[in-house]
Amino acid sequence: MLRILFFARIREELDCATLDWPWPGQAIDLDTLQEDLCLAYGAKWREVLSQDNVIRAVNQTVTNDNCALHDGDEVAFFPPVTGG
Amino acid sequence: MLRILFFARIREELDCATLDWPWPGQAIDLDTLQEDLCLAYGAKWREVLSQDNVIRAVNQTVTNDNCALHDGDEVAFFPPVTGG
Amino acid sequence: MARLQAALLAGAATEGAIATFTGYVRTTNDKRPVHSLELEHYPGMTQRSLKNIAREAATRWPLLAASIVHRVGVLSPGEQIVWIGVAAAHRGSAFAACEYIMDFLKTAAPLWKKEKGPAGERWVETRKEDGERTQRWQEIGGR
Amino acid sequence: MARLQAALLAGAATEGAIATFTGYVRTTNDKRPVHSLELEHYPGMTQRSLKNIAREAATRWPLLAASIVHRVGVLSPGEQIVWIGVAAAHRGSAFAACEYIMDFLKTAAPLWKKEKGPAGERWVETRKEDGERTQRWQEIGGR
Repeated sequence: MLRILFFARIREELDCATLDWPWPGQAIDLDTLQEDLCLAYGAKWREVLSQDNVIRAVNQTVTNDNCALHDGDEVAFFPPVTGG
Repeated sequence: MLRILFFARIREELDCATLDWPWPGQAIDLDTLQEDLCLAYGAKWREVLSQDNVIRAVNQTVTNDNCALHDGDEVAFFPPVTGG
Repeated sequence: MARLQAALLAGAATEGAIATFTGYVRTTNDKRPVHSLELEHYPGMTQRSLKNIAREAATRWPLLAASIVHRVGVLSPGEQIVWIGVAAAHRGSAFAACEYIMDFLKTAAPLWKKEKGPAGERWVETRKEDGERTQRWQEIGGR
Repeated sequence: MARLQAALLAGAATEGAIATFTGYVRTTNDKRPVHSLELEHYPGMTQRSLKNIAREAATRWPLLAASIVHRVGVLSPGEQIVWIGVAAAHRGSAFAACEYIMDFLKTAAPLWKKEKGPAGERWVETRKEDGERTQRWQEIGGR
Protein backbone atom coordinates (compact mmCIF):
# COMPACT_ATOMS: atom_id res chain seq x y z
CA MET A 1 0.00 0.00 0.00
CA LEU A 2 1.10 3.59 -0.66
CA ARG A 3 0.11 6.37 1.72
CA ILE A 4 -0.58 9.55 -0.26
CA LEU A 5 -0.83 12.98 1.38
CA PHE A 6 -1.98 16.35 0.05
CA PHE A 7 -1.36 19.69 1.73
CA ALA A 8 -2.56 23.29 1.75
CA ARG A 9 -4.07 24.65 -1.47
CA ILE A 10 -3.72 21.28 -3.22
CA ARG A 11 -5.48 19.49 -0.35
CA GLU A 12 -8.34 21.99 -0.62
CA GLU A 13 -8.60 21.87 -4.41
CA LEU A 14 -8.74 18.06 -4.41
CA ASP A 15 -10.82 17.99 -1.23
CA CYS A 16 -8.55 15.18 -0.09
CA ALA A 17 -5.96 15.09 2.71
CA THR A 18 -4.87 11.45 2.72
CA LEU A 19 -5.36 8.45 0.51
CA ASP A 20 -4.39 4.83 0.98
CA TRP A 21 -3.56 3.51 -2.47
CA PRO A 22 -3.29 -0.27 -2.90
CA TRP A 23 0.16 -1.44 -3.95
CA PRO A 24 -0.26 -2.39 -7.62
CA GLY A 25 1.81 -5.57 -7.18
CA GLN A 26 4.38 -4.54 -9.76
CA ALA A 27 7.14 -1.92 -10.08
CA ILE A 28 5.67 1.57 -10.21
CA ASP A 29 7.29 5.01 -10.36
CA LEU A 30 6.12 8.43 -9.19
CA ASP A 31 5.00 9.66 -12.60
CA THR A 32 2.98 6.48 -13.14
CA LEU A 33 1.34 6.79 -9.74
CA GLN A 34 0.36 10.39 -10.55
CA GLU A 35 -1.11 9.29 -13.88
CA ASP A 36 -3.02 6.46 -12.16
CA LEU A 37 -4.45 8.95 -9.64
CA CYS A 38 -5.62 11.23 -12.44
CA LEU A 39 -7.18 8.32 -14.32
CA ALA A 40 -8.97 7.23 -11.16
CA TYR A 41 -10.20 10.64 -10.01
CA GLY A 42 -10.67 12.55 -13.23
CA ALA A 43 -9.98 15.88 -14.93
CA LYS A 44 -9.94 18.03 -11.78
CA TRP A 45 -7.07 16.00 -10.33
CA ARG A 46 -5.16 16.11 -13.60
CA GLU A 47 -5.52 19.87 -13.70
CA VAL A 48 -4.43 20.38 -10.09
CA LEU A 49 -1.53 17.91 -10.00
CA SER A 50 -0.08 18.99 -13.35
CA GLN A 51 0.36 22.61 -12.24
CA ASP A 52 3.92 23.84 -12.71
CA ASN A 53 4.76 24.45 -9.09
CA VAL A 54 3.48 21.23 -7.49
CA ILE A 55 6.15 19.75 -5.21
CA ARG A 56 6.38 15.99 -4.74
CA ALA A 57 7.97 14.25 -1.78
CA VAL A 58 8.66 10.54 -1.24
CA ASN A 59 9.12 9.40 2.34
CA GLN A 60 9.31 13.02 3.50
CA THR A 61 12.08 14.01 1.11
CA VAL A 62 11.37 16.34 -1.80
CA THR A 63 12.12 14.75 -5.16
CA ASN A 64 12.56 16.94 -8.23
CA ASP A 65 12.60 14.01 -10.64
CA ASN A 66 10.64 10.88 -11.24
CA CYS A 67 11.70 7.95 -9.03
CA ALA A 68 10.84 4.32 -8.30
CA LEU A 69 8.34 3.66 -5.50
CA HIS A 70 8.23 0.77 -3.08
CA ASP A 71 5.40 -0.86 -1.16
CA GLY A 72 4.82 1.14 2.04
CA ASP A 73 6.19 4.44 0.71
CA GLU A 74 4.67 7.76 1.78
CA VAL A 75 4.07 10.11 -1.15
CA ALA A 76 3.08 13.77 -0.75
CA PHE A 77 1.91 16.50 -3.12
CA PHE A 78 2.03 20.13 -2.00
CA PRO A 79 2.36 23.74 -3.25
CA PRO A 80 5.47 25.90 -2.69
CA VAL A 81 6.07 26.37 1.02
CA THR A 82 5.36 29.66 2.78
CA GLY A 83 6.44 29.17 6.39
CA GLY A 84 8.61 31.43 8.51
CA MET B 1 40.24 75.99 30.39
CA LEU B 2 40.50 72.66 28.58
CA ARG B 3 39.23 69.47 30.17
CA ILE B 4 41.52 66.58 29.28
CA LEU B 5 40.54 62.94 29.79
CA PHE B 6 42.57 59.72 29.57
CA PHE B 7 41.08 56.24 29.39
CA ALA B 8 41.99 52.58 29.87
CA ARG B 9 45.62 51.59 29.29
CA ILE B 10 46.66 55.20 28.64
CA ARG B 11 45.00 56.37 31.86
CA GLU B 12 46.92 53.69 33.76
CA GLU B 13 50.26 54.36 32.07
CA LEU B 14 50.03 58.08 32.78
CA ASP B 15 48.41 57.48 36.17
CA CYS B 16 46.04 60.29 35.26
CA ALA B 17 42.30 60.20 34.52
CA THR B 18 41.41 63.88 34.14
CA LEU B 19 43.30 67.12 33.90
CA ASP B 20 42.10 70.71 33.89
CA TRP B 21 44.48 72.59 31.61
CA PRO B 22 44.41 76.40 31.76
CA TRP B 23 43.42 78.04 28.49
CA PRO B 24 46.67 79.51 27.14
CA GLY B 25 44.98 82.74 26.09
CA GLN B 26 45.90 82.34 22.44
CA ALA B 27 44.91 80.05 19.55
CA ILE B 28 46.08 76.48 20.16
CA ASP B 29 45.62 73.28 18.19
CA LEU B 30 45.51 69.63 19.24
CA ASP B 31 49.11 68.81 18.27
CA THR B 32 50.36 71.86 20.19
CA LEU B 33 48.36 70.88 23.26
CA GLN B 34 49.85 67.39 23.14
CA GLU B 35 53.35 68.83 22.85
CA ASP B 36 52.67 71.18 25.77
CA LEU B 37 51.48 68.24 27.88
CA CYS B 38 54.66 66.30 27.11
CA LEU B 39 56.82 69.31 27.93
CA ALA B 40 55.00 69.76 31.22
CA TYR B 41 54.93 66.11 32.34
CA GLY B 42 58.08 64.64 30.79
CA ALA B 43 59.41 61.68 28.83
CA LYS B 44 56.91 59.10 30.05
CA TRP B 45 54.02 61.16 28.68
CA ARG B 46 55.79 61.71 25.38
CA GLU B 47 56.36 57.98 25.04
CA VAL B 48 52.77 57.03 25.88
CA LEU B 49 50.98 59.73 23.84
CA SER B 50 53.15 59.28 20.74
CA GLN B 51 52.28 55.61 20.38
CA ASP B 52 50.91 54.79 16.92
CA ASN B 53 47.45 53.72 17.96
CA VAL B 54 46.49 56.52 20.36
CA ILE B 55 43.05 57.88 19.49
CA ARG B 56 42.21 61.54 20.12
CA ALA B 57 38.72 62.94 20.54
CA VAL B 58 37.61 66.57 20.79
CA ASN B 59 34.23 67.20 22.39
CA GLN B 60 33.45 63.48 22.28
CA THR B 61 34.11 63.12 18.57
CA VAL B 62 37.14 61.20 17.32
CA THR B 63 39.46 63.31 15.20
CA ASN B 64 42.03 61.69 12.95
CA ASP B 65 43.83 64.94 12.15
CA ASN B 66 45.10 67.93 13.98
CA CYS B 67 42.43 70.57 14.67
CA ALA B 68 41.97 73.95 16.34
CA LEU B 69 40.85 73.96 19.96
CA HIS B 70 38.61 76.43 21.74
CA ASP B 71 38.34 77.49 25.36
CA GLY B 72 36.09 75.00 27.17
CA ASP B 73 36.76 72.07 24.82
CA GLU B 74 36.90 68.52 26.15
CA VAL B 75 39.88 66.58 24.80
CA ALA B 76 40.38 62.84 25.27
CA PHE B 77 43.22 60.39 24.64
CA PHE B 78 42.50 56.67 24.56
CA PRO B 79 43.69 53.34 23.08
CA PRO B 80 41.79 51.39 20.39
CA VAL B 81 38.35 50.43 21.70
CA THR B 82 37.52 46.85 22.67
CA GLY B 83 33.84 46.88 23.67
CA GLY B 84 31.09 44.53 22.54
CA MET C 1 8.43 28.86 22.94
CA ALA C 2 9.68 30.98 25.86
CA ARG C 3 10.91 27.86 27.63
CA LEU C 4 12.99 26.73 24.67
CA GLN C 5 14.44 30.18 24.21
CA ALA C 6 15.45 30.34 27.85
CA ALA C 7 17.07 26.90 27.62
CA LEU C 8 19.22 27.89 24.66
CA LEU C 9 20.19 31.18 26.20
CA ALA C 10 21.09 29.59 29.52
CA GLY C 11 22.95 26.66 27.96
CA ALA C 12 25.06 28.80 25.67
CA ALA C 13 25.52 31.76 27.93
CA THR C 14 29.20 31.10 28.56
CA GLU C 15 30.18 30.78 24.95
CA GLY C 16 30.48 34.21 23.40
CA ALA C 17 27.64 35.10 21.07
CA ILE C 18 24.00 34.41 20.40
CA ALA C 19 22.09 35.68 17.40
CA THR C 20 18.33 35.27 17.32
CA PHE C 21 15.56 35.90 14.88
CA THR C 22 11.86 36.18 15.67
CA GLY C 23 9.16 36.36 13.01
CA TYR C 24 5.74 37.75 13.87
CA VAL C 25 2.28 37.55 12.31
CA ARG C 26 1.80 40.83 10.48
CA THR C 27 -1.17 43.00 11.15
CA THR C 28 -1.43 43.79 7.44
CA ASN C 29 -0.19 42.13 4.26
CA ASP C 30 -0.32 43.83 0.84
CA LYS C 31 -2.19 46.65 2.66
CA ARG C 32 -5.03 44.32 3.69
CA PRO C 33 -5.60 43.80 7.41
CA VAL C 34 -4.91 40.29 8.67
CA HIS C 35 -7.45 38.91 11.16
CA SER C 36 -5.73 35.58 11.72
CA LEU C 37 -3.17 33.30 10.19
CA GLU C 38 -3.44 29.53 9.92
CA LEU C 39 -0.21 27.57 9.68
CA GLU C 40 -0.54 24.14 8.08
CA HIS C 41 2.39 21.72 8.12
CA TYR C 42 3.41 18.23 7.09
CA PRO C 43 3.77 16.42 10.41
CA GLY C 44 7.01 14.48 10.65
CA MET C 45 8.57 16.01 7.56
CA THR C 46 8.55 19.49 9.13
CA GLN C 47 10.63 18.36 12.11
CA ARG C 48 12.96 16.40 9.85
CA SER C 49 13.35 19.37 7.53
CA LEU C 50 14.13 21.84 10.35
CA LYS C 51 16.63 19.41 11.84
CA ASN C 52 18.35 19.03 8.45
CA ILE C 53 18.58 22.80 8.00
CA ALA C 54 20.13 23.24 11.45
CA ARG C 55 22.53 20.37 10.81
CA GLU C 56 23.57 21.85 7.45
CA ALA C 57 24.21 25.23 9.12
CA ALA C 58 26.41 23.47 11.68
CA THR C 59 28.56 21.98 8.93
CA ARG C 60 29.07 25.43 7.40
CA TRP C 61 29.92 27.38 10.55
CA PRO C 62 31.38 26.33 13.91
CA LEU C 63 28.24 26.47 16.05
CA LEU C 64 27.71 25.58 19.69
CA ALA C 65 23.94 25.26 19.48
CA ALA C 66 21.10 26.02 17.11
CA SER C 67 17.42 25.93 17.93
CA ILE C 68 14.42 26.41 15.65
CA VAL C 69 10.85 26.76 16.88
CA HIS C 70 7.97 27.08 14.42
CA ARG C 71 4.37 27.34 15.48
CA VAL C 72 1.46 25.75 13.62
CA GLY C 73 -2.29 26.17 13.87
CA VAL C 74 -4.24 29.42 14.15
CA LEU C 75 -2.28 32.53 15.17
CA SER C 76 -3.33 36.14 15.75
CA PRO C 77 -1.59 39.28 14.45
CA GLY C 78 1.40 40.13 16.63
CA GLU C 79 2.00 36.55 17.76
CA GLN C 80 5.36 34.88 17.20
CA ILE C 81 5.45 32.43 14.29
CA VAL C 82 9.09 31.43 14.27
CA TRP C 83 12.09 31.76 16.55
CA ILE C 84 15.67 30.86 15.66
CA GLY C 85 18.55 31.01 18.12
CA VAL C 86 22.17 30.28 17.26
CA ALA C 87 25.07 30.20 19.71
CA ALA C 88 28.68 30.38 18.54
CA ALA C 89 32.04 31.43 19.88
CA HIS C 90 32.22 34.27 17.34
CA ARG C 91 29.52 36.63 16.20
CA GLY C 92 30.15 36.24 12.47
CA SER C 93 29.20 32.57 12.62
CA ALA C 94 26.16 33.25 14.81
CA PHE C 95 24.77 35.93 12.49
CA ALA C 96 25.43 34.02 9.27
CA ALA C 97 24.01 30.73 10.52
CA CYS C 98 20.89 32.41 11.91
CA GLU C 99 20.17 34.10 8.59
CA TYR C 100 20.99 30.93 6.65
CA ILE C 101 18.55 28.88 8.75
CA MET C 102 15.79 31.43 8.26
CA ASP C 103 16.35 31.61 4.50
CA PHE C 104 16.18 27.83 4.11
CA LEU C 105 13.25 27.49 6.46
CA LYS C 106 11.32 29.85 4.17
CA THR C 107 12.00 27.78 1.08
CA ALA C 108 12.42 24.19 2.29
CA ALA C 109 10.31 23.49 5.38
CA PRO C 110 6.83 22.12 4.53
CA LEU C 111 4.72 24.86 6.12
CA TRP C 112 1.95 26.87 4.53
CA LYS C 113 0.27 30.10 5.59
CA LYS C 114 -3.38 30.91 5.04
CA GLU C 115 -4.49 34.43 5.91
CA LYS C 116 -7.97 35.38 6.99
CA GLY C 117 -8.99 39.00 6.45
CA PRO C 118 -12.04 41.10 5.63
CA ALA C 119 -12.12 39.70 2.07
CA GLY C 120 -12.08 36.09 3.28
CA GLU C 121 -9.31 33.51 3.22
CA ARG C 122 -6.33 33.22 0.92
CA TRP C 123 -3.22 31.08 0.77
CA VAL C 124 -0.12 33.23 1.04
CA GLU C 125 1.92 33.22 -2.16
CA THR C 126 5.62 32.43 -2.27
CA ARG C 127 7.73 35.57 -2.58
CA LYS C 128 10.27 35.49 -5.39
CA GLU C 129 12.74 37.25 -3.11
CA ASP C 130 12.77 34.25 -0.74
CA GLY C 131 14.03 31.94 -3.45
CA GLU C 132 16.72 34.44 -4.37
CA ARG C 133 17.87 34.70 -0.77
CA THR C 134 18.30 30.93 -0.58
CA GLN C 135 20.14 30.89 -3.91
CA ARG C 136 22.66 33.34 -2.48
CA TRP C 137 24.07 30.74 -0.08
CA GLN C 138 25.01 28.45 -2.95
CA GLU C 139 27.14 31.26 -4.33
CA ILE C 140 28.62 32.36 -1.02
CA GLY C 141 29.48 28.86 0.19
CA GLY C 142 30.41 28.07 3.80
CA ARG C 143 32.36 30.10 6.35
CA MET D 1 18.65 44.79 30.39
CA ALA D 2 15.70 42.37 30.47
CA ARG D 3 13.27 45.28 30.81
CA LEU D 4 14.63 47.05 27.72
CA GLN D 5 14.55 43.84 25.72
CA ALA D 6 10.94 43.23 26.67
CA ALA D 7 10.00 46.79 25.72
CA LEU D 8 11.51 46.48 22.25
CA LEU D 9 9.96 43.08 21.70
CA ALA D 10 6.52 44.22 22.83
CA GLY D 11 6.63 47.47 20.89
CA ALA D 12 7.67 45.92 17.62
CA ALA D 13 5.75 42.70 17.92
CA THR D 14 3.26 43.54 15.19
CA GLU D 15 5.80 44.51 12.60
CA GLY D 16 7.30 41.40 11.08
CA ALA D 17 10.82 40.66 12.19
CA ILE D 18 13.24 41.12 15.06
CA ALA D 19 16.91 40.16 14.95
CA THR D 20 18.90 40.25 18.17
CA PHE D 21 22.47 39.76 19.18
CA THR D 22 23.76 39.03 22.66
CA GLY D 23 27.44 39.02 23.59
CA TYR D 24 28.62 37.23 26.72
CA VAL D 25 31.71 37.36 28.88
CA ARG D 26 33.78 34.37 27.84
CA THR D 27 34.96 31.85 30.37
CA THR D 28 38.31 31.62 28.58
CA ASN D 29 40.22 33.86 26.18
CA ASP D 30 43.31 32.70 24.30
CA LYS D 31 43.02 29.48 26.35
CA ARG D 32 43.41 31.35 29.66
CA PRO D 33 40.52 31.24 32.11
CA VAL D 34 38.78 34.57 32.70
CA HIS D 35 37.88 35.31 36.33
CA SER D 36 36.25 38.66 35.70
CA LEU D 37 36.00 41.37 33.10
CA GLU D 38 36.04 45.09 33.77
CA LEU D 39 34.40 47.37 31.25
CA GLU D 40 35.64 50.96 31.23
CA HIS D 41 33.86 53.58 29.14
CA TYR D 42 33.91 57.27 28.29
CA PRO D 43 30.75 58.61 29.96
CA GLY D 44 28.72 60.76 27.63
CA MET D 45 30.62 59.83 24.51
CA THR D 46 29.58 56.18 24.79
CA GLN D 47 25.88 57.04 24.74
CA ARG D 48 26.42 59.50 21.90
CA SER D 49 28.41 56.97 19.92
CA LEU D 50 25.83 54.18 20.32
CA LYS D 51 23.06 56.58 19.33
CA ASN D 52 24.98 57.62 16.22
CA ILE D 53 25.57 54.00 15.20
CA ALA D 54 21.86 53.16 15.57
CA ARG D 55 20.93 56.32 13.65
CA GLU D 56 23.34 55.49 10.84
CA ALA D 57 21.89 51.96 10.62
CA ALA D 58 18.40 53.47 10.33
CA THR D 59 19.48 55.56 7.34
CA ARG D 60 20.83 52.48 5.59
CA TRP D 61 17.89 50.13 6.17
CA PRO D 62 14.17 50.74 6.78
CA LEU D 63 14.01 49.99 10.51
CA LEU D 64 11.13 50.25 12.95
CA ALA D 65 13.25 50.26 16.08
CA ALA D 66 16.81 49.63 17.17
CA SER D 67 18.03 49.26 20.71
CA ILE D 68 21.59 48.89 22.03
CA VAL D 69 22.43 48.02 25.61
CA HIS D 70 26.05 47.85 26.77
CA ARG D 71 27.07 47.09 30.31
CA VAL D 72 30.04 48.67 32.09
CA GLY D 73 31.84 47.89 35.33
CA VAL D 74 32.87 44.48 36.61
CA LEU D 75 31.24 41.44 34.99
CA SER D 76 31.60 37.71 35.60
CA PRO D 77 32.07 34.98 32.97
CA GLY D 78 28.74 34.07 31.41
CA GLU D 79 27.16 37.47 32.03
CA GLN D 80 25.74 39.51 29.17
CA ILE D 81 27.94 42.37 27.99
CA VAL D 82 25.96 43.68 25.06
CA TRP D 83 22.50 43.28 23.64
CA ILE D 84 21.30 44.61 20.29
CA GLY D 85 17.72 44.35 19.06
CA VAL D 86 16.49 45.51 15.67
CA ALA D 87 12.90 45.47 14.46
CA ALA D 88 12.02 45.80 10.79
CA ALA D 89 9.22 44.84 8.45
CA HIS D 90 11.54 42.49 6.56
CA ARG D 91 14.12 40.10 7.89
CA GLY D 92 16.91 41.11 5.53
CA SER D 93 16.97 44.62 7.00
CA ALA D 94 16.74 43.34 10.57
CA PHE D 95 19.68 40.95 10.14
CA ALA D 96 21.90 43.39 8.26
CA ALA D 97 21.28 46.30 10.62
CA CYS D 98 21.88 44.16 13.71
CA GLU D 99 25.22 42.95 12.36
CA TYR D 100 26.17 46.44 11.20
CA ILE D 101 25.49 47.91 14.63
CA MET D 102 27.56 45.23 16.34
CA ASP D 103 30.48 45.69 13.93
CA PHE D 104 30.57 49.46 14.46
CA LEU D 105 30.08 49.16 18.20
CA LYS D 106 33.22 47.01 18.29
CA THR D 107 35.32 49.59 16.48
CA ALA D 108 33.76 52.97 17.30
CA ALA D 109 32.19 52.98 20.77
CA PRO D 110 34.63 54.15 23.50
CA LEU D 111 34.61 51.02 25.65
CA TRP D 112 37.59 49.03 26.89
CA LYS D 113 37.83 45.55 28.35
CA LYS D 114 40.27 44.50 31.03
CA GLU D 115 40.42 40.81 31.88
CA LYS D 116 41.42 39.40 35.22
CA GLY D 117 42.69 35.82 35.22
CA PRO D 118 45.15 33.60 37.10
CA ALA D 119 48.10 35.52 35.59
CA GLY D 120 46.74 38.88 36.72
CA GLU D 121 45.12 41.69 34.73
CA ARG D 122 45.50 42.61 31.09
CA TRP D 123 43.84 45.01 28.71
CA VAL D 124 42.15 43.12 25.88
CA GLU D 125 43.81 43.81 22.52
CA THR D 126 41.87 44.92 19.45
CA ARG D 127 41.32 42.10 17.02
CA LYS D 128 42.38 42.82 13.45
CA GLU D 129 39.29 40.97 12.24
CA ASP D 130 37.01 43.57 13.87
CA GLY D 131 38.46 46.37 11.79
CA GLU D 132 38.04 44.30 8.64
CA ARG D 133 34.41 43.59 9.47
CA THR D 134 33.69 47.31 9.78
CA GLN D 135 35.54 48.03 6.53
CA ARG D 136 33.22 45.64 4.75
CA TRP D 137 30.23 47.96 5.18
CA GLN D 138 31.96 50.75 3.30
CA GLU D 139 32.26 48.40 0.34
CA ILE D 140 28.78 46.93 0.60
CA GLY D 141 26.99 50.27 1.01
CA GLY D 142 23.39 50.60 2.20
CA ARG D 143 20.29 48.46 1.47
